[in-house]
Parts: sequence; structure tokens; C-alpha cells
Amino acid sequence: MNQPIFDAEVIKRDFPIFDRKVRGGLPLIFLDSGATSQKPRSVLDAERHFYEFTNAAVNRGSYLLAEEANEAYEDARATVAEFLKADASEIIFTKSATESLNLLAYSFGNAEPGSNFALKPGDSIVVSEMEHHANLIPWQQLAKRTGATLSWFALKQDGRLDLDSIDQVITDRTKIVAITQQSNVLGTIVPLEAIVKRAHEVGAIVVLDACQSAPHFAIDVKKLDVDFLAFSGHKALGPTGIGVLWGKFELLNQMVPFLTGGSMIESVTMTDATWAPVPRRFEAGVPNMAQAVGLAAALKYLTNIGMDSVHSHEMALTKSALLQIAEIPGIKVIGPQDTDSRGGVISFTVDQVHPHDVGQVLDQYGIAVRTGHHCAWPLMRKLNVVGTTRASFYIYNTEADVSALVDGIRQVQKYFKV
Amino acid sequence: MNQPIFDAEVIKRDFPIFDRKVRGGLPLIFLDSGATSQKPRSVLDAERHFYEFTNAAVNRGSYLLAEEANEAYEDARATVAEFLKADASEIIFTKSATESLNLLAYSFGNAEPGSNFALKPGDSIVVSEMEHHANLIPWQQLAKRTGATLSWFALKQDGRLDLDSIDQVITDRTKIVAITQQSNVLGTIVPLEAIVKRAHEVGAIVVLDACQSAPHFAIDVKKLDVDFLAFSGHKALGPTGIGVLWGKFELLNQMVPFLTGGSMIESVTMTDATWAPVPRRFEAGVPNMAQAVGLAAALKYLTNIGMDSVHSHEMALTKSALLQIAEIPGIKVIGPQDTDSRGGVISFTVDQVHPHDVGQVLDQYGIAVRTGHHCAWPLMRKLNVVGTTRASFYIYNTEADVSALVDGIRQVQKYFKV
Amino acid sequence: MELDSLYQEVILDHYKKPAHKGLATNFSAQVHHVNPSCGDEITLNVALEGETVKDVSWDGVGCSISQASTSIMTELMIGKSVTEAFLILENFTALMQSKGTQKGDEDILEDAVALAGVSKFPARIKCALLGWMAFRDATAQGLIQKATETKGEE
Amino acid sequence: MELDSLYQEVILDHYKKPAHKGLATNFSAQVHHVNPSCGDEITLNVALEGETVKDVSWDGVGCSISQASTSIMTELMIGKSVTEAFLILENFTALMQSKGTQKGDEDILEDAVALAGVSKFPARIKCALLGWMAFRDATAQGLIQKATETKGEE
Ligand SMILES: Cc1ncc(COP(=O)(O)O)c(C=O)c1O
Ligand SMILES: Cc1ncc(COP(=O)(O)O)c(C=O)c1O
Repeated sequence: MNQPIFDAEVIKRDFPIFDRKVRGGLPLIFLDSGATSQKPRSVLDAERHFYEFTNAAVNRGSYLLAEEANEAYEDARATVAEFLKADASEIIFTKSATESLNLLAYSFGNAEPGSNFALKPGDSIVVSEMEHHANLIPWQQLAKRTGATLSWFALKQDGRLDLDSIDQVITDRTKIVAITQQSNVLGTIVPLEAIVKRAHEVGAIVVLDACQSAPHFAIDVKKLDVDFLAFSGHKALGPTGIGVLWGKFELLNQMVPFLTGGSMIESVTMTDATWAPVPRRFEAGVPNMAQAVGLAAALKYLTNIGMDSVHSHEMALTKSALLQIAEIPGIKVIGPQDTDSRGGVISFTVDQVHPHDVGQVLDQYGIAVRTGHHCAWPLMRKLNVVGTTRASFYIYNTEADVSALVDGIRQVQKYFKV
Repeated sequence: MNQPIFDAEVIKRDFPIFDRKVRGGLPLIFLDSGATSQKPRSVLDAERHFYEFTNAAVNRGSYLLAEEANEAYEDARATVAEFLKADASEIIFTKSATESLNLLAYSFGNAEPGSNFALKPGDSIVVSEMEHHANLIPWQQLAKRTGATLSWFALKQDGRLDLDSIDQVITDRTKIVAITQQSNVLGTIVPLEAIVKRAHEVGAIVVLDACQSAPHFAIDVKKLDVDFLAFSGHKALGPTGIGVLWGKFELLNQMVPFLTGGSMIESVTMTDATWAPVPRRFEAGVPNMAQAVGLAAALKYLTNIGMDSVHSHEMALTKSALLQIAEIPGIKVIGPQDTDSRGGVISFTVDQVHPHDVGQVLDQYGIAVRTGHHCAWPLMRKLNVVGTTRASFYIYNTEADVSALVDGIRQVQKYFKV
Repeated sequence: MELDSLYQEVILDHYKKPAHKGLATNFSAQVHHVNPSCGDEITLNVALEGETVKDVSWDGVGCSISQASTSIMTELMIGKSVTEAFLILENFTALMQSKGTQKGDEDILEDAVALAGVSKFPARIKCALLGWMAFRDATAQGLIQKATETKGEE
Repeated sequence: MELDSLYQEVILDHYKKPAHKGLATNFSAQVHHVNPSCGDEITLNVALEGETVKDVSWDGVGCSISQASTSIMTELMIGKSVTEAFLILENFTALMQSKGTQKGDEDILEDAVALAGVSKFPARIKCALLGWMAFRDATAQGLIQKATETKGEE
């Protein structure tokens, strides 16, 4: 499992951006795929092909282009479904994971009082202390609007969630458990089984933020048995402007719409409207068709490599990076120190140097990392750090990139004389 | 004004899709730009260039690519602002006009009771009988959620709004007037001055659906003096998956967010969050950066041609089509019969032939038109038709396309022996 | 011309003279279906007698395909047992999904094989199915109702 | 190296030994500002005496640029009239927006010209401005408060 079965140097050639040079002619060492990934040529070609050959509005046309556009769009839906081992009728295209999560929070908020998804004072929504703002603030707002309370799994010193108190966190009053599969800051992979089991025991639904997992390892929604799952295309080699919401059909089917407008209706009068079947009920307006097609090409590219290989490759780099960073005095890795239940995201601090300054010096060597609170501000407060520097790996990264990072960190220390 | 100053045949060469053939080798005669427009090469190139050279997540990075991505994204915002004669801080990127209009409806719905935008029972929202579902259902839903009532301008037999009763429709209780600038079915252009004047007199805000206008003639938001305006990129030569919401800064600045998540916050704790300044407050998550860049290229392409020329060209085609269609017995144009205050959208019915069948026969000749209710179902009911066939023109259409349409209609009649 | 594979003579005939159009007053169940993408609507009545489809009548607006398809369907279904009717329905649905690869079994579908060409035009499949889906729905409702009534009488 | 144009010696000195860091207890106004994109925070006190900036003190966390820039700003502002202070502020803001085209007026900005290089790094401009914006805000609040108090005394 730890042996990468593809050559990242060869993979890299599929990604046009690596032909460019940065900061005075240096090659690009891109270690920020946790924020957004680069795109292979096949994705750019697929999107362009859509515009150049079949561009027309879906759902409405009786001419050839519209038929073809429809087919391309629905094929993309089927590809996403296959990627998640789900049914195509359960796949909703959104603009981003952020929209997917907001869709859920607003749809639940729109539910008729007394109906399945309606929340009321006394009900509770459970999140964790390491959620990305996108899987935290929508639930804060839903809690405020409905009078429900927000509870959370606390973080332990080792960068893992404290699940000992699971029965106190998820209670009979819990209606929603919204949790990340992998932390975008610490790389921690959350043990979902216990959480899903407990949530379903008390009749709560589980919403999984798969932004940092779906692009990096194989996912089977049936095996996970969560109820909803969200991820963004742009972090999975896909275009910007496309996200996915998957949900169990029988749940989606009971839900009321979020965005309203064209194509999501059954019938409309001046004062009222009824809704189309799922998934169209949740896709108002002319959809992001070209981006859906691009995302499908991205997922095919990943499937072609094999998600298990993607994961092994990243874990090999992560292991190597963790070992080499551990040897540098004054560097502290925040989160799990080994490759057990963690992904290819490494956050660290450099003694006496602010993350922003770390990132700036690395940039001078062509190394792109992320710095700051990584949209997980409560986690930063909990860890008592102002921010971290984060390196994240993907299929186009190599051992040479890891070495460059490690050398770069030493240069940071030298530059700031620490 | 009625003299087109560009050659549509030359323009057409900028649009790769016209190289393809349809239905047994016929050239594509695309008369469905009202649903979505085709894309010039420069737009596809701009999007691709973003992915191949500067792809990185905006708002967060301290490395070169992120700086460049940020610049590209903010330049795009500035280009949109210029196109509307607005300020860049007033431009919000959404995924579509549908999202833009929902953003408003939800943000108003989220307003604290008693605050500027909050609605309460007794308040009224005004729309018109010819709204697209996207500018109707969000307001229906907002009315339902707040207890406000929905009122509307009725349609007259000539396809124009009945503004005689304006003082009865817009009253002291009116808080929002949401209206289209041009009907996507009838082509009717709405006389806004009277509506805006009356709305502001009673302290209501005016939301303009510019989906069918912004791509087709010059817009100056300061002159229009509306308060908010929405349009979709894909109808304006731009990519799918991008929309625009413009609003007066002082209004946007008082509004609470719609989508919540990353990049739209000022500060976040586990239980609460405060919001970033406008426009970021309304752009949660990693935005549709490549699409924003593509839209900017589209608007530059249009500006380059000149919006007045775009309009004259379309009106010349419309005039010609109206005249030629009038000569065919059994065809009825729905809406204004001349080119006075109307745009390049022509809806018609063919006696004894259902629109779907009309569209099907036209398709056989390579002609792409839209058929059905055009997401304006209440308007269809009012007109007492089950649907219409709609031809809509854009810069790449020619007199030859108009002739093909007219010949096609005669073939429809022949085929169905009517 | 490809168009002729869609608009067979039989279809145009049924379109001009639809069978069983106009709602009968006696029925076991009534349903109203719409095709949201084009706005076509149908109201359809089914009268069941025991296990037999005694009568089907309908009214509505729609394109030639949906009108003809509904008309053909009524002629096929009236007099059949519910089981036979559902078999025909399955058969027809499969034909519509066949993307032009099947011609349809004339023994089972009779005149409805004329609609085989529709399967090559994805946007029109819903038109062809509108009446059939309404029939399925109405028949199912009729059966359920009957079952409930019988139970009530026990 | 381009980096040296950003991290001038003066900046690193101020970063290591920031001036007027630690909040004074006497002040006319206190503000708290954050840089939402990186999480840096600053609390800043301004003490006004008549039209003069008597004292500026601050505390907070941030990168070398924001810490050094704030430190340099305090040394510049203390003792200046409010009008002079705002002039310096305008001057510095313009320098930050200059995209590396200006070197800054040393007569006005003194040590702050060392920050000219920041303007070539768009992501860092907000860092450099954090303390300055806090100062502007606090001073404005202090002035308003004074005006209100004076009015109250009338
Ligand atoms: C008048 C009008 N308003 C709103 C819309 C909705 O635009 P979109 O589907 O791109 O969100 C459209 C187009 O479909 C339209 O024509
Ligand atoms: C864990 C996690 N959740 C949610 C998001 C939000 O994704 P997006 O900004 O693409 O909507 C991100 C990425 O920014 C993430 O890392």
C-alpha cells in the first residue's frame, strides 16, 4: 500500500501550469492543493469541448445541441455518482462545497414546523472543533434561526477529536451531526464509524464534509452510511465553480428546495409553486454545465490512476516530510505526528517566525504553501497559535518537492536568524 | 442607430461552435441566445489561461500564483463594474442570476426584525405577470416566510405591463419591487422610470432582473437608479457558472450574509461570527475564479463591439423577422408587434401545431429555437397559450438566419398540413 | 428524412383524432400530470371493474407526440386486465429508453410501435410517456382505493 | 534577492524590538482590529491632548511586517498634531498602493520608507496597514468623543 504505483514526474506533465516559472525563473513547487488543486489538460479540454460543440441550456431544449448538452450534463452526474458509489438521482450539482452545506442548512431551515428536518429550541446540532468555517457557520446560523443549540466534539492535544464523551455530545436531542472527514489543517482523519452509529441511534442525520477526503482517497457512501456528503470540484482536479452534494434519496426526496427559480418546479402560478423531483428540485436555473463536465473528466482522471494509488502516493510523501521536518529544531508539526489515520496535509509552526513570513520566504524559492488560520479560526484559538504554515500534497508532488520544502524551512530560519 | 456597424458573418468566426454541423451535416442556425449564448474564442482562452498560469485560491495566499489569481479576480470585478457603470465594491460574483436574486431574497429574510430590510405581515412585494420564475418564486417564498403579500403589475393584451394602476400596485406598504428589464418571452422592454420613481417615493427598493437586457444593450446603473441588478454570465457570451449581483453600496453594506463559510468573515468563534466588508461578505468559499475571468473577457468582447451596435444589429434582425413572419398566415407573434421598446426576442404560435412540434421540425433544418413556457408559466396562463416557440437573436445572427427561420416555419406548416 | 421516423402517419392520425379524449363521468380514480419542462398537462380517468380496465378517458393539452401516445395507449389498455396493462406499460417504457435500438414488439404494443422513433429524440420521451405515467398512477390509485373499500366492508 | 526589498534591516529590528508595545492605561480611545485573511489582531490605544497625539500604545500578534509597521508608526505619530498625523497616514497609504513604483518621501515618512518594498507584494499590504488603520480609527473616535464631551460641558 505504501508503494506509489505511478510516477508523479510523469503525471506532472499532464498539468500545463508546471510549464510556467515563478519568482525569477524558478520551477513551481505547488504545495497548496488543500486550498485548490491544479488541473490536468483533459479537464480543460473537456470543458472547452463542451463550449465548442454542445453548448446549450439543459432541461429545456428540443434541438440537437440541447439534447447533447443534456446528455453531457447527466453523464457527468452519473460519473460523480460512480465516484462516490452512489446513485445518479442522489447527486446535486452546486457551485461549491460551501453552497452544498448551505443548501442543507437552508433547506432544513425552510422545513415546515413539525416535519422531519425542522429544528426547534432544545434540539441540538453537533459539529467539531476542527471544522472549516464552511461546515461551522451555516450551522451556527441555522441554530440561531431555529433556537437550536450548537455542541461540538473537542480537540485533544494530539490533534484528534475527543470521542470518549460521544454519548454526552450526541444526545437524544441531537438532530444533525455535521463533521469533516479529514481536517484541512491537521490532516487528521476522523473515525466516522462510532459517530455515525451513535448519531443514527438517536435518530440524527450525519452530514460529512468530504472536501479534503473525496479528492484523496476512495469513498463509498454506502459503506460510510452517512446521510449527506459535500465536496468541491476545484480541490479534486476539477474546474472552479462546481461542487457536489450527495444525499440519501429518501431524505432528499422529503426536503424542500433551497434556491428557487427555473427548472426546479413542477407547476407555477403567480402566488405558488410546486417542486420538481430530486435532484432537479435543488438545481435552480441554467446550471454550471461546462463545470460539471469538467469535474467528470477530473474524476475520471483520478479513477484512472486509482484512488488507492493516489492515497499511497500522498502518504509516502507525508511520511517522508514528517520524518524530515522532525529533524529540524524549532519546527513543530501541529496535529498527528505519524501517518496513522491522517492525510497529506501538514501544518507546522516555526519558532519565532510568523507563518506569513515563513510563507513569504518559501515563495521566494518557488514554494507555494498556505499560511494563516485556514478558515478554521476556532481551531487556531484552541491550539493557541495565531496561525500555521501548511503544506499539502497531491498526485503531482514528488520527493523533490518534499526536499525543497525542508530546505526552504531551513532557509526561513537562516533568514530570520532563529 | 438602425445600421449595424459590424458584420455578423465575421463575428461568427470568433465562435468555434459554428464550425460544427448538425442533423446530417447542416450548419447550425442558433436562435436560442435568450436561453444561453455561444462563447467567443477569447472567452475560452481567458478561462484556460487562468487555469494554465495563475490557478490558486484567492483571498488567502502569500505566494506568487495566489497574488496573480487575486489580481485576475479583482480585475474581473472591475471590468464588470465598468460594464454597468458601477463601482467595483458593489459587484458580487454569484453562480447565476438565479443565485443573485435568491441572495437578495434570503438576505432580506435573514434581516433582524425591525431592521431596514426586514419584512412583516402587511408589507408588500411587487413583481409583474411576465417575470421569469427566477424573479418570481424567490419572492413568493420570501412572502410566505415573512407574511408579506405578493402583488403584481398585470399584462395588457399588447404584451405590455399595465402601469395605469401603478399607484394601486406600488403602495405605502410596498418594500420591494422586483421587475424584469426585458421579458424573456415577449421581448417587451419595461419603462422603468415611472416604476423606479414611484417605488422610491414610497421608500421601496427596486430589484432589476437584467438577464435579457445587460447582454444586449448598454446599461448605466446610476442612470437607471435601481437599487439592485442581476444578470447571468452565460447569456452574455460568458462561461456557465457565473452570475452578477450589483447593489448600491450603502444598501449592500447594511445587509447580512446569505451563504456563510470561508472568506466572508471578519472573526469566528465556535458559536458566533462577524462579517467581512462588502463585497466579500457575500462571496463565501473559494469563488468561481476562472468563470469570473471568462466573464470579464466576454464583457470586453461586447464592449469592443460596442453595446449600441449590438443593439442596432439585433433590432435590424428583429424588424426584418417581424415583417416576414407577419406575412405568413396562421402565425401569431405574442407580444409587441413592432420594434418599439422591445428587444430581439420573438415568441410566436403556429395555428394547430404545438410549439414542441414546431421546434422539432425546425431542428431538422438545423435551426435551434426554444419551445414551451420559457420559465414564465404564469405569463403563459395569462396569454392563454400552452407555450410558444421563441427565436432570440445575438451578435452572431444574420439576415440569412432570419430567412432560414421564416422558411422553416413554412416547412412546419407544410409538414403538419395546416 | 429523420423526422418521418418520429412523426409516423399513425401518430399524426391519432393527433388529429385522439381516441377517448373527453373525460368520462364514471371512474375509479382521476389524476392530473404535468410535464414541467414544456407545461403540457393531462387529466386522466381510469374505471376499473374487478381486475379489468373498464375504461380510460382523458383531457389535456400537449404536442402531437403526447396526444397521439395517450390516444394509442387508451385503445391498448381498455379491456385488458390490470396485469396485462402493466406488462404493456413496462414494454413501452423499455422501448422509449432504447435510444433507437429497438423497434418494439407489435404483438404487445400494436399501434404504439409507431412511437419507437421517439426514443431517438431524448427531449421527446417525456412527451410520449406523459399519458402512460398518468395511466399507471391512476390505475395504482384505483387499486389501492378498491382494496381499502373492500377492507372497510369486511 | 527580491526578499531583501521586503525585509529591510530596519523592519527586522523593529520586529525584534517593537516600540510602544504594551497597552498604556491612559487613552482617549481604544480599538481592536483584525486581518480576517490571516487572523492577525491588534489592540491600539491613542491618547489625545488638545490637537496633539500624546501617546500611542498597542498590543497584538502578527507577522514581521505588521509588527514592524505598527512600531514605526507609533514612533512617527507620537507628538504630532492630528493634522500632521493624518497627512503622514495618507502619504503612507499611497506608498502602499504604489505597486513598487515609489520609494516614499523620507522627510515625511522617516523609517516608514523601509516599508516601500511591501507594495510589490499585494498580499502583504494589509499587514503593513493593520496598525495604521487602527490608529486612524482610534484617533477619529478620540476626536469625536472629545467633541461630544465639550458639547456636553457647554
Ligand atoms: C429574464 C430572466 N431572468 C432570470 C433568468 C435566470 O437566469 P439563470 O438561469 O442563468 O440563473 C433568465 C434565464 O433563464 C431570464 O431570461
Ligand atoms: C474541510 C473543508 N471544508 C470546506 C471547504 C470549503 O470549500 P469551498 O471553498 O470550495 O466551498 C474547504 C476548502 O476551502 C475545506 O478544506
